[in-house]
Amino acid sequence: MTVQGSLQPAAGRIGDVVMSARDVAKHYGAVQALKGVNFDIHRGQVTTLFGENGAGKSTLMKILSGIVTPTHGEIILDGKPVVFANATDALAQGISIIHQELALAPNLNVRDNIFMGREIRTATGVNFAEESRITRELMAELEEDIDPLTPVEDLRLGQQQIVEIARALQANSRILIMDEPTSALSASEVEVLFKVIRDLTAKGVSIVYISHHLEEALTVTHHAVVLRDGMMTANAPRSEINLEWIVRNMVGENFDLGSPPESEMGAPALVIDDLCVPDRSGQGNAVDHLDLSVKAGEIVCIYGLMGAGRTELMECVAGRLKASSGAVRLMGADVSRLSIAQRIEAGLVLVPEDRQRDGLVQTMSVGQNLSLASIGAFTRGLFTSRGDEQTVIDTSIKEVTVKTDGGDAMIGSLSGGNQQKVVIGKMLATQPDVILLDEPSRGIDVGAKAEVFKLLARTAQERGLAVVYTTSEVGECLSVAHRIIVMRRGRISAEFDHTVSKEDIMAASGEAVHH
Amino acid sequence: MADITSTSTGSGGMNIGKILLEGRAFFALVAIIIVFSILSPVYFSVGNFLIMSSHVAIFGLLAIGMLLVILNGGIDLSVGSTLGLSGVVAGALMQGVEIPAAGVILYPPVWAVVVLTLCLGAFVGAINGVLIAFFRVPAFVATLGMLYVARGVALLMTNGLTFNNLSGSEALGNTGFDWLGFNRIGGVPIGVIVLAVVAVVVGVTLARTAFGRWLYASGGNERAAELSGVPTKMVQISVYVLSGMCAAIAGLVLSSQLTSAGPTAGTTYELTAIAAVVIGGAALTGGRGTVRGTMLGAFVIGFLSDGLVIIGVSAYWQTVFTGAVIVLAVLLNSLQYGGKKR
Amino acid sequence: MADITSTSTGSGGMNIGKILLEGRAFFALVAIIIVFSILSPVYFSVGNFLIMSSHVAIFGLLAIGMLLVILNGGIDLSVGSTLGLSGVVAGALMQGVEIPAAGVILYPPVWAVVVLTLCLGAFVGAINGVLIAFFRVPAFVATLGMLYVARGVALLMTNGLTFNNLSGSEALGNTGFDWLGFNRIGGVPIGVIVLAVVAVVVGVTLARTAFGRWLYASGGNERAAELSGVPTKMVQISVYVLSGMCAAIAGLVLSSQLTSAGPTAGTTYELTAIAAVVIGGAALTGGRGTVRGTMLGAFVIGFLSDGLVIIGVSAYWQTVFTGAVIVLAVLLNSLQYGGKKR
Amino acid sequence: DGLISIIVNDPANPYWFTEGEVAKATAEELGYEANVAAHKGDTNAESTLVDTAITNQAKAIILDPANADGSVGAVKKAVEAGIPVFIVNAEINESGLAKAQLVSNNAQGAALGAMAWVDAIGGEGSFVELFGAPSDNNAQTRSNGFETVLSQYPDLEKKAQEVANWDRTQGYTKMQSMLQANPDIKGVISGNDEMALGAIAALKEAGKMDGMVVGGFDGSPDSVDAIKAGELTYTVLQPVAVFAEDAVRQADHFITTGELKVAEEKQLFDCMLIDESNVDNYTAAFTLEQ
Ligand SMILES: Nc1ncnc2c1ncn2[C@@H]1O[C@H](COP(=O)(O)OP(=O)(O)OP(=O)(O)O)[C@@H](O)[C@H]1O
Ligand SMILES: Nc1ncnc2c1ncn2[C@@H]1O[C@H](COP(=O)(O)OP(=O)(O)OP(=O)(O)O)[C@@H](O)[C@H]1O
Ligand SMILES: [Mg+2]
Ligand SMILES: [Mg+2]
Repeated sequence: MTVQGSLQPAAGRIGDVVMSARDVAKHYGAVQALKGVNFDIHRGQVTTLFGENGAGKSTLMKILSGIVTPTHGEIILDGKPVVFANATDALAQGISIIHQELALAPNLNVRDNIFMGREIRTATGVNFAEESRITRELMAELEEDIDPLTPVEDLRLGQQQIVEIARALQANSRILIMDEPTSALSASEVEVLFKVIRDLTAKGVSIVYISHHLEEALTVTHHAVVLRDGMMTANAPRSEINLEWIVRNMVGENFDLGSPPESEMGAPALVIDDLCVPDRSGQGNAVDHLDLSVKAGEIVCIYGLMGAGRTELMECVAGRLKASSGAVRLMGADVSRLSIAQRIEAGLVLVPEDRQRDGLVQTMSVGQNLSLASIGAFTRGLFTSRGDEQTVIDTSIKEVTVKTDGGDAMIGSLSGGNQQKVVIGKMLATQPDVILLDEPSRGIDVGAKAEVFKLLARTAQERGLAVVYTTSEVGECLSVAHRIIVMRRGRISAEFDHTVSKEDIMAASGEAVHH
Repeated sequence: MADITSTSTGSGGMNIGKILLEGRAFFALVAIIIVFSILSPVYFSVGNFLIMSSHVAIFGLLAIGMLLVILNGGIDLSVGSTLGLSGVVAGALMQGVEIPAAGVILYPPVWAVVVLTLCLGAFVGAINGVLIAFFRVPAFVATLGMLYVARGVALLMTNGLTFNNLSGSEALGNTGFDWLGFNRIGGVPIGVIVLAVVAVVVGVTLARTAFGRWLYASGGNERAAELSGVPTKMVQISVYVLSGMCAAIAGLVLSSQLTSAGPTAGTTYELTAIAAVVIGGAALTGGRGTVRGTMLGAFVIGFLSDGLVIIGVSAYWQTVFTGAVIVLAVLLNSLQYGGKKR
Repeated sequence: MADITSTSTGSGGMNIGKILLEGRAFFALVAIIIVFSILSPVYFSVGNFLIMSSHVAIFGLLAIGMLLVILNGGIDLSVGSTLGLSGVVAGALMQGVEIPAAGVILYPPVWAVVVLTLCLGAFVGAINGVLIAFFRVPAFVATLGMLYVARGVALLMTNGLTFNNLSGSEALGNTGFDWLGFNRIGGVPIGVIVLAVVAVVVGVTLARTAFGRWLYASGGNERAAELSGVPTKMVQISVYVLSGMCAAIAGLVLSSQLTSAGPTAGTTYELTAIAAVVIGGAALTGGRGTVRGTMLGAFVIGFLSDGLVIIGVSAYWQTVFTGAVIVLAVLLNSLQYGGKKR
Repeated sequence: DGLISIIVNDPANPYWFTEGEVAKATAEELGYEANVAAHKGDTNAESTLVDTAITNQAKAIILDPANADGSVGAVKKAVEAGIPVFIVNAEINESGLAKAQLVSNNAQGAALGAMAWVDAIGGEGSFVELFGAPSDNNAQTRSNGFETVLSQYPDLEKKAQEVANWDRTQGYTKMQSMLQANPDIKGVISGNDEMALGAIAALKEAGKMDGMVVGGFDGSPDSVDAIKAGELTYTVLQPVAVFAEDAVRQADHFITTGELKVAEEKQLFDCMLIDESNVDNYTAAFTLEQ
């Protein structure tokens, strides 16, 4: 079904191509992010771009929206070559972009964020009233109840993403690029977004859509393009493709996320007892009288919607957040009063949700990141031993299969998936009994995901480790987990074994089951 | 939280929560006024408030410039030196500029002196701005260097001496410089009026113009602002230029108040200006702060130190009190923002 | 990038790229030595280098403490005041402590004076640290407050006067204080030896101990460090305590060199210390920097200003040069790290 | 009764500290309240302090001006507010404003010191000079005074002159550097005692104290100790205790009678030399019994 011939756009389609990239390449020093890509955007249609982490999707979009200048190649808009000086220039020509990483100023309110850099000016300054009115309209269209004067930092992540989307909509562009707009959205919010996308395409707006949620993306797309390693590997209309096609073209083989390992379950390793964690406002509970017990060697998946309280649960168990009541027991011992460091010592570790912010020390090398949590293991008397440290690093690199040699490279030079493995490896190096992983698969590609889950299955089986991970993708619940817990508003709303269906999980989470 | 931050873009509305929280500096000011009024019979009088305000004017002007820089997430350590340099240059201009080629001495009128001095302040600020925005020197370092350089230049220009007698002379048509420092309009010292005008202009600019929003945006998240089409480099350079100009205005006001201009004027004033800004609730991380708060902060410092002098507290205790007030005010501030670092 | 930053944790290995880039401060130092050696015949001599080094010792000690704080992503503006306070307290102790109850005057021996002074430095640092780590006051503000408070306390303690004659007396068994400042071991002034010892101890601590690793980690990303079990609060408080202790050592060295202790000693030295650290290649954002670089930075500043004195350049030009060198050195630095902000 | 505001430079220097203390004690003895404040050489701070004195309805201001030129404005302000100002220690460059300017005769003192210095060094040799803060007129006056005397001895060679801002630490480091450049000097002449004491520390450290002639200026207690220890050759006592007291008495006279006690505005108080011979007459800070 892969039509190699369609790597070059078919002549008959030229008419409906509004913008295209011709042989575009981008080099960052030695890194070749793009190696000569041809890419078409079809008028009034959704073109979806698939690809692994680091395939070059965002780079290509940044080139199309004027943020990055290509090393080589040209952009053609309405049949004529164009060169964008900057993002504002591209915006003026009707191209706007929703950034993968949120680009909002947290100190400003929603209105100011939507209109920053594109103020509605009058003789007496900015017309705040008009801006507020438009903001309210946009929020109504996106079915979010957000006041234009709410500071963005007070919004939850999903709402921030909505603001980002609203800002792109506000520009009324004819070409709208969406780089992973749904990574933090709930299913119902995704539905609304898709409705908006359909309305826009009906009005003739052309859309480029990028997502790692492949199935979801397939429901809106008209054309699929797959990037791999800076090159386009496939290109086909919706009618000719399916999920398997995408995955095969993305990674060359279809990845299986694994199945629950047949490990021997031991005694309960982690027992959470009547745990309450106050939410950020301090009014209610993000985690509400929650009980959970995980056995050694068992893998438990926690599924839930945004804001279900999974992160609070994880962070509280790991010791970063204070519980308002309840207890956490590790191998029978109460660890509720211990600090993070003491809990790590006791064998309870957390791989945090946001790996850039909470997981990695960017100023350090791969090796130093890997050994950070287990310094005690290579400290001899007062001093650290370089040789022993190298042993720890080498062992870790091998265990979690990080693609790097020796660990001297800077952590920033690794791809997202490998960075995630480093964070996991760092925690595994402390020889824990229980490992918590908050969204270990967020923002990494299918291949890396599969490797991460395999790693979890292996460690649970070989080391008798108790593993608890959260995910927002139902598909990932049904991989290596022995047990699936669904969280809703801080409580466990359902518990399943691994034979459950996706629909049941979603129903229990409060998510509308779609199509 | 919601209320506080929306004030940062100066939406006019008011409510109790806002007042209470922003009130931190306001309450400190009220407390200071009450305490000193009890301790000294002469403290609480219009005359004294005006005098104290005219002292605040110098720091207040520096603090407004500093606020802009801090909103941008930077810091300007060079304002004290720029103040000194501006005063000296104004002094030199008032003394007459000798043009060796023509063999004449030119006496520019006062308005020209003011304009030239402002240009100088802008120039010094522009050097800071360019170093920071284009050469990516950290603000702390660039302005630290400028602190030394500007001070050195001021000393070199005057050979360490002070320019005196800046009142000009009728014959040369350059009288009026001391008007700025000595006169009053409706009983209010000109320095205070200058401060008020600058505060209102900057306040309105922050609250009502695109530039104000750009400044808050680039202070809050520079990358986001840049991607949204905010000319972040321009904004960054502008704040340093404006800070330099504020320092130049302060230099003019000070030297006209003293009718003399010395090269060491303004030494360590940058610290006082920073203190005023942080007491006024601005975050050193950028993006948060208001002119109103900064003014309150400047008044807290000024009214406190003048009060201590009036009741005759020793200079040493004054130093201790100043430090303690800075830390206390910001302690409250940190609680407010839930402790953003640095 | 890889090479440069790995030096930050002091891995012993060397390579050309590393030397060239870290060499920035090193080359500046060589250039300074060459230029002044040409300009003055007396500059290039062991004797002069030793004297200059003993001047560097004071700033160098402050700079090492400052480096620790800056590695942690903080800043310590109070070191100059702490230096002054420590000197004064050491002076007071040398003059004898009167115990009114017992009616006796106690003359602690020199070692006790040194220990008590170090404790004082640690205490001042601990206050900074607690304010910053637990009360979440921004480092700039907390230490700015301490700058005033410590200076005020020093002035109050001595009533503004200078303690003189710290050589002690045989009869009281407290001689030996001036040994620290006056003597030489193998021709090297004690101050320089103290600096060398502190530099080596801190250097080894940074490169080879868990504490060093924790410091680099929490400076690079505090949240990640915390989740990896690094006791970040403890580390944060420790760096301020250590900085206070370094300032106390500097205060002891300075007052023993002068055999007198004045409450205004060390005014504005914090700026010089910061300058040394940044010239030495540390990033004010934290996580990057080495003792070696900081020492080079301190020597650049010290050898430059002494050289200017030796060739007889006016004090004003000295100010200008200092500023220019700070900016230039850091300009290169910024190019190196690709311009991290602030 | 009533308040006398005393504004001095920087009490962290024993000289100004004594100035303030003596004036305060005298004022209190005469039945006034007294307030000592310090401007630390900052004309703006000085102006602020004058304003506060006006607010406080002071009966008189005793002012040690921050700057000969820069302080004129502040004095003018006080005069316009009807408060008599008595200048002590340093002059302002405008007459007719202050009721009196009581200053030590810096030129005479400098000449006195320079002559003692020449005597001690024996009329030949090389030396260096430490210069005070250039913003202070006295720095130049004293330097000129030294120059006038020393230039008459062609065999005396001034190798270097450094600004040490009246400060001991700077005196120390600058002296060390100058010693590097000029290892063969035989004497140091300093604009004040603090810098001279810093220089002595440097000389001691270099082991060059023997036979070195070091001259100070001010007559501070520390310098007197140094004379007793044989380190400082002499110092020139500024009669600060005398004129500080006198200024307050003149102010009191003016407040009570409305008339000036001394007609001339500029009153010079001669400085006195303190060396080994009369050091024992130094009974209290800045007081030399005749
Ligand atoms: N500013 C940059 N400097 C250096 N390398 C870069 C830069 N931006 C991107 N790269 C590199 O270019 C490659 C492509 O990155 P890009 O962000 O386009 O991937 P992506 O397909 O969007 O991945 P993801 O799914 O993780 O978002 C990666 O190897 C990345 O490391
Ligand atoms: N630092 C933050 N800034 C803004 N919103 C936050 C922040 N931390 C948490 N939130 C929001 O608070 C809500 C509850 O948080 P929590 O992260 O526990 O939910 P969750 O079930 O873990 O969802 P997810 O992890 O998928 O975001 C979420 O909507 C989250 O986006
Ligand atoms: Mg991407
Ligand atoms: Mg979460």
